[in-house]
Amino acid sequence: MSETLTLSKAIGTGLRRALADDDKVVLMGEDIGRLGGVFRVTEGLQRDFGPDRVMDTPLAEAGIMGTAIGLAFRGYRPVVEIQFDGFIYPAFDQIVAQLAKLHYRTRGNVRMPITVRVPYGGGIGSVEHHSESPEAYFAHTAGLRVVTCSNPQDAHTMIRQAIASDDPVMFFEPKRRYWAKGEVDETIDDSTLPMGSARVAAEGTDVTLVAYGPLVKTALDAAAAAADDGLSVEVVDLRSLSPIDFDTVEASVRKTGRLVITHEAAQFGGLGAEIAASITDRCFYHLEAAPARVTGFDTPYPAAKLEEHFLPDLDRILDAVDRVLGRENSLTGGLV
Amino acid sequence: MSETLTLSKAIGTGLRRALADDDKVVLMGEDIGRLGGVFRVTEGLQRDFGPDRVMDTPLAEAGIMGTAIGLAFRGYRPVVEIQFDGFIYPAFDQIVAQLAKLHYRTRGNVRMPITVRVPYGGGIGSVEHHSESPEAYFAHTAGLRVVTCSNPQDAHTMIRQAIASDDPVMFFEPKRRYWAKGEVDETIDDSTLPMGSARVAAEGTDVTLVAYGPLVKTALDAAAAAADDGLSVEVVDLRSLSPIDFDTVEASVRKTGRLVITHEAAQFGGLGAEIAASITDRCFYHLEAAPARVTGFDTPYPAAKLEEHFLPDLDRILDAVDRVLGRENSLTGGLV
Amino acid sequence: MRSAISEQQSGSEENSLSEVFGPDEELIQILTPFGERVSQPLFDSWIDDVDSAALLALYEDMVVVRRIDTEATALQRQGELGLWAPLLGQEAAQIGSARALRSDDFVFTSYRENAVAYCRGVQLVDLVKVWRGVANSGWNPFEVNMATPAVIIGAQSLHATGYAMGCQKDGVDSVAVAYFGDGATSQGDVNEAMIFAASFHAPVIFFCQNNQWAISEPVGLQAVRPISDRSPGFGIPSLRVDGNDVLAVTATMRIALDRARTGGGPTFIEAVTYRMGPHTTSDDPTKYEDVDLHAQWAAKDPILRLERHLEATGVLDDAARASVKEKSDEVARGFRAACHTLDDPEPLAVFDHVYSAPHSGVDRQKRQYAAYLSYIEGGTR
Amino acid sequence: MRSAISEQQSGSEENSLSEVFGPDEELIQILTPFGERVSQPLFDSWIDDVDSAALLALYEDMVVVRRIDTEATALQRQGELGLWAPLLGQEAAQIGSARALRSDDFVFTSYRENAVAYCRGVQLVDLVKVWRGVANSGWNPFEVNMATPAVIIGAQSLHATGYAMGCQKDGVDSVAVAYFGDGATSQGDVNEAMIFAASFHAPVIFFCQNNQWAISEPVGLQAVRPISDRSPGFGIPSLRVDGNDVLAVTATMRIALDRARTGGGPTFIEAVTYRMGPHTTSDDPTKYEDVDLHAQWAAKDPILRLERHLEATGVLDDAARASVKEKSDEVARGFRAACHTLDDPEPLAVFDHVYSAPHSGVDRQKRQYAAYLSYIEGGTR
Ligand SMILES: Cc1ncc(C[n+]2csc(CCOP(=O)(O)OP(=O)(O)O)c2C)c(N)n1
Ligand SMILES: Cc1ncc(C[n+]2csc(CCOP(=O)(O)OP(=O)(O)O)c2C)c(N)n1
Ligand SMILES: [Mg+2]
Ligand SMILES: [Mg+2]
Repeated sequence: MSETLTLSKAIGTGLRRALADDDKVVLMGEDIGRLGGVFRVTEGLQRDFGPDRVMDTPLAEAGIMGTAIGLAFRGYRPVVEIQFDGFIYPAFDQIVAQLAKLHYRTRGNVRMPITVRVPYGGGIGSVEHHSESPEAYFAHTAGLRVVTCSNPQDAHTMIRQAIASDDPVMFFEPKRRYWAKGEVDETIDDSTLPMGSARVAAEGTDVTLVAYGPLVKTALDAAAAAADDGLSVEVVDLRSLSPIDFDTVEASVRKTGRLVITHEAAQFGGLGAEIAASITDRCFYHLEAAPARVTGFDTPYPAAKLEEHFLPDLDRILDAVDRVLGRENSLTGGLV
Repeated sequence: MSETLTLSKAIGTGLRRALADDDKVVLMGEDIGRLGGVFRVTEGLQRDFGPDRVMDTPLAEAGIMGTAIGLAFRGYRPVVEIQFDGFIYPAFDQIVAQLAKLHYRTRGNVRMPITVRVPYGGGIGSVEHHSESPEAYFAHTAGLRVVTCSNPQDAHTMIRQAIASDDPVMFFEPKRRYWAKGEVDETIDDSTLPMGSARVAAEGTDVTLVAYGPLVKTALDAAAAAADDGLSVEVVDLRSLSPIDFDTVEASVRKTGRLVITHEAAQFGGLGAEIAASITDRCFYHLEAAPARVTGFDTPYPAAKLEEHFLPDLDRILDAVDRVLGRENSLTGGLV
Repeated sequence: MRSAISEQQSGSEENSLSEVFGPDEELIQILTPFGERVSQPLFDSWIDDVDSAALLALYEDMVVVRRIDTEATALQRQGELGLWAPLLGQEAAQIGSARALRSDDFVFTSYRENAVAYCRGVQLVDLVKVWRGVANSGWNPFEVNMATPAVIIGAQSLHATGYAMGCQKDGVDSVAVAYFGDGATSQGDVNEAMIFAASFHAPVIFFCQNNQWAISEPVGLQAVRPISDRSPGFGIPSLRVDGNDVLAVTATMRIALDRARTGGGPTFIEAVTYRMGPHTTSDDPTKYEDVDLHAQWAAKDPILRLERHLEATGVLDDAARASVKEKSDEVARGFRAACHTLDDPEPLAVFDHVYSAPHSGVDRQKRQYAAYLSYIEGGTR
Repeated sequence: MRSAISEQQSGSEENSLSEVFGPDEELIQILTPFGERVSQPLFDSWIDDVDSAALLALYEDMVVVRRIDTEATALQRQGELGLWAPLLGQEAAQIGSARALRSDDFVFTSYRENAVAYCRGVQLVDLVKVWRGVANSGWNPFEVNMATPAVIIGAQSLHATGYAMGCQKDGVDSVAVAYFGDGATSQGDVNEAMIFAASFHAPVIFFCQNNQWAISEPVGLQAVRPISDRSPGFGIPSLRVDGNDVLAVTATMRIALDRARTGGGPTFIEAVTYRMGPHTTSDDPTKYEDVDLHAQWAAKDPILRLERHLEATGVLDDAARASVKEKSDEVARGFRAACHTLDDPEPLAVFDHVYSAPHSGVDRQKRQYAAYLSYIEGGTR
């Protein structure tokens, strides 16, 4: 029933299924045809479904988004690939002012079942604009659903759910985990797994560690390392970034009393702030310490040789775990 | 020494001074010349400084931003007017991927002393795209400074500081306060008033109420109303949204133990979250209650007849004040 | 010497358009400002059927939409509407093009295309919902095959192109039309739309109303060459038509529609016209408009010239005139009355339709705001 | 019949360009693939001074930059660079255009213009900083009057236009040049750049290297007409030149520069060339490139034809050949050595230059991360 796939392949099989199941599904993007995309996610799809269903487009992101919207008006369900996170900004207006608002503007008359696939995040040693984490911009934009996956099974299930959604979905793909392998059961019924729900990826009792996308693996590693230290860290994989499944996070924090959040995006105005603020609001009296955020810095994404510093890693996460536990940490400087 | 000016006129005189003082200052935008801008902020400036200094541009926001960047490369200090908040998104790529990053990219070799003036916020009964509060997008973008003014004196001083800044400054103008009058002393030395500092607009001891831009007036009204109720509310006018002067907010919250934040932008992922999270982090043990946010809803900006609901007002702010004070409020439903 | 009709489509396609050349700045014109109907061999066949009755119908349309404009402006002055964007002077461009469409064509416009909306069958009451502030848009696009206006300049040009790509995939001969202004042609979106349309050979018509102004900016700031000169370089033939001549507009639109329906791909039409009124009711053109220029264009008024023609040909007699007047009075009355029937939306409507399915964030806010409203109404605070 | 040189600039300006017409698809060519230097009456005068010595210098440049390319590709394969974007095949387009510039002109490019950078005097070590990952850009733009590459396709075209507007305001005759690819022409930014350049009559040159590919996408997907057909519609004359012919490129660039310096405004040059290598070292063209097409273009190699010419004219004798070889060996050696001297940046450099003045947010993070680093180094965690 299940097979071992890389995360990228798991998305590819999801796209293939969607193309096969519904002839209103069309794929659009730069180099997604013959080349199969720069990450090969769409490999073989143009060959099998033809250039009418899997369309290489001119090199213009606003053009891609805007024509996708027109296709949605005509009853299509476009799945747009943005080649890299940093190339989404030319499409920002079409996404924020049109895609996100059309359903609201028309009081529900016009649906925008468009999925925007965005390989995102750093850790691949690339040059500028190839390692961005722009999810907060979109999560702050009403009318969009924003999701991200951390493993092949979710990747496969969620891409199908995203395409099935009648609302626009920003689908963020953790590019540095494209090659991570895992079991994928393609028969899992999508509808039983709401795309908007978080997942407790590891249970624990001392600290809640919230992560998503590429950092879920790092968070799980941190939890394992903490276990060696005798600490029990519960890892919550958000999956959905708009809405956020606060119920799941809240339940965990009510249990642990402590919250650490990690993401690659800049801290200032990032989703970590929303999670900290919302959870503080929901269970202030259960919190033993201020929520801690372990994030990218409030700088542009740095040169490749500096990204190990910019990106949250196991040590920085564990330092924050120590901090919310009132243990010695980098801020107390060992002088707790 | 000082004269009574509307907020829009206070910005206009600031622009005039900047044009007179430095011939590298140029103004660019749609309809800013003969018409003087749709809000008449630049009225008379093209007449007095000529079309080479005050330039009507083609109708293309990316074009305006991109050519402003080129002018800055050539040593100019462009001041760009975006006609309305909702029209800034076509320029998003040039702002986020170029303007914000050029100084970092070039390790300080290329400075971008560009001011982007954006009339923002609602309350003027307008149609879609004319009432947006997009400040969080820019505050989350490293490399930009983001400021907003709430009164004529600040408007005048801050626009001059913004133009004098060697970093790019997003200058958000509270359009529904354009006609608010106040004393403006044009001789105040800009440099003594760092643009990045918050201002305690009203002192108080029970609750800290953080506001910025158009809602400072609402916050002050709320504080006055609360005073009638025997409550002492301290109002902090942030002025700068990146960086945020957390020291000033923290000092206030250490005193009051309670924090309410208000802004027009959507709550989810808005700056209220950052303020709540940062202040919780900085003075967790001084907080008597979870910080409360009174904001626009997580919806697109609604039709004009609904904006009174969308926009935070005195009553909603007072309700949140009650909430952080543990008094009866809409969430306890009177059953405290 | 340049071509009023530029045709640079390469390949085997034979098209009569490429044969037409005319003097620089020449516009396709069939009805002169003096009301004379002149023959244009290349275009006549496209409007053979536009007889007196048809012309009278077009005349009525134009009078009616001008009356709607006047009424709406009055309603705005009386505080019934927050704003209005008059189309005064652009009646021929809009009526001529929109009446050429089939009901299964799909139209994407900006905010000034009230006459297009009228032709599509949009209810007038739906036209003012936005300006009265009771909704973010006025009608269900699928009921009239016309999207509600895009306020972001140029954005709709890409939507039309995508829609046309969809028609092509569906194998139908419906056409998508993008209406936009001269100012819009400076936006990246409009240029990208031409690129996509050309690459995919999409059945889309770019209908640019060059009304000489983008708010206070003259068209010369957006374009140093005629706007219709641009699309040929993208591989899209263009037609530059007298936008105040309802017959010429009809002919060019029919040509473009025929091209699109028969696999000929996109066409660009520049309808050269003039915005006789302010940009919107809150604009003050005296700040920037030259009075002489205004007067020049007033002489080319689209309704006036058709009136002259219909008078000269004896079609517009007293009875016809009365009937047109009655119709426009009736429409105006209905318009005004309908405007007053528009109720303010319910407070909680602010939360509706953000998503098509539940969203825990918005749903929670809605519950909390409902609680707040009833708490406030309880009078406690 | 269409014009290899399109000139639609209206008004009084007399310009010889408008007189030149040639057969469809014809390119301006002076040096044939067989190495023959042919006379082109309209262009010859612009390259009268390009004698044997000058040609040999251009040849050396081209050989050297090809050698740099090979060396960089090798360095990438050896793990010394993370990536490299070869210009293989585009040497004539880049050398011919860049050598025509004055030092006070200012150049804005994309990532593939290594030969342009070489001509501007960029240190080779600075060229690879980005690809080695030690910095987000390699040099101080003001030292060589060349901005560091824009990775966002097309963005730099607007920067060049703005810079040119600045030159104009300053009353100097410096020129700004935007280099970009065929793919870039689909971006809104490039189209808006043409609009701004035309409106402000800015002294900017749009130099498009049409190398037939945007990664895997053939140019036919971006443009159904020659790319040089576009700018005339915007009011910007264009020149379509054989991009593998260093002499023709030199001539057209000089014409454009002269126009710009003398108040003639912007010019668009399409240099038709071919990307003989992969898009970058991580690309695999076998997935999409037709071998025959590749072979056709190999026959038009820009270095080969100049070599043939120089051999035929007796300029490239054994001594000259040896000298060119020596030079390129030396450059390659220096390049490789310099590459190894590049140290990794200090950790805290991640916080530097986000702003030019203190910023309480970033400054605090820097302090905290410094504390973290010393805490970690203390080995406690
Ligand atoms: C992206 C964007 N920028 C600016 C505006 C503000 N604006 C509204 S109408 C207008 C002028 C449009 O001119 P044109 O395209 O010629 O259409 P017209 O008003 O003449 O019908 C401007 C600048 C806008 N709506 N959208
Ligand atoms: C806005 C943007 N979208 C996509 C990309 C990804 N990308 C990098 S190079 C390239 C192709 C560029 O083609 P062209 O402009 O012809 O330049 P060439 O590579 O041929 O020199 C693409 C799509 C990008 N860098 N920026
Ligand atoms: Mg106009
Ligand atoms: Mg290319």
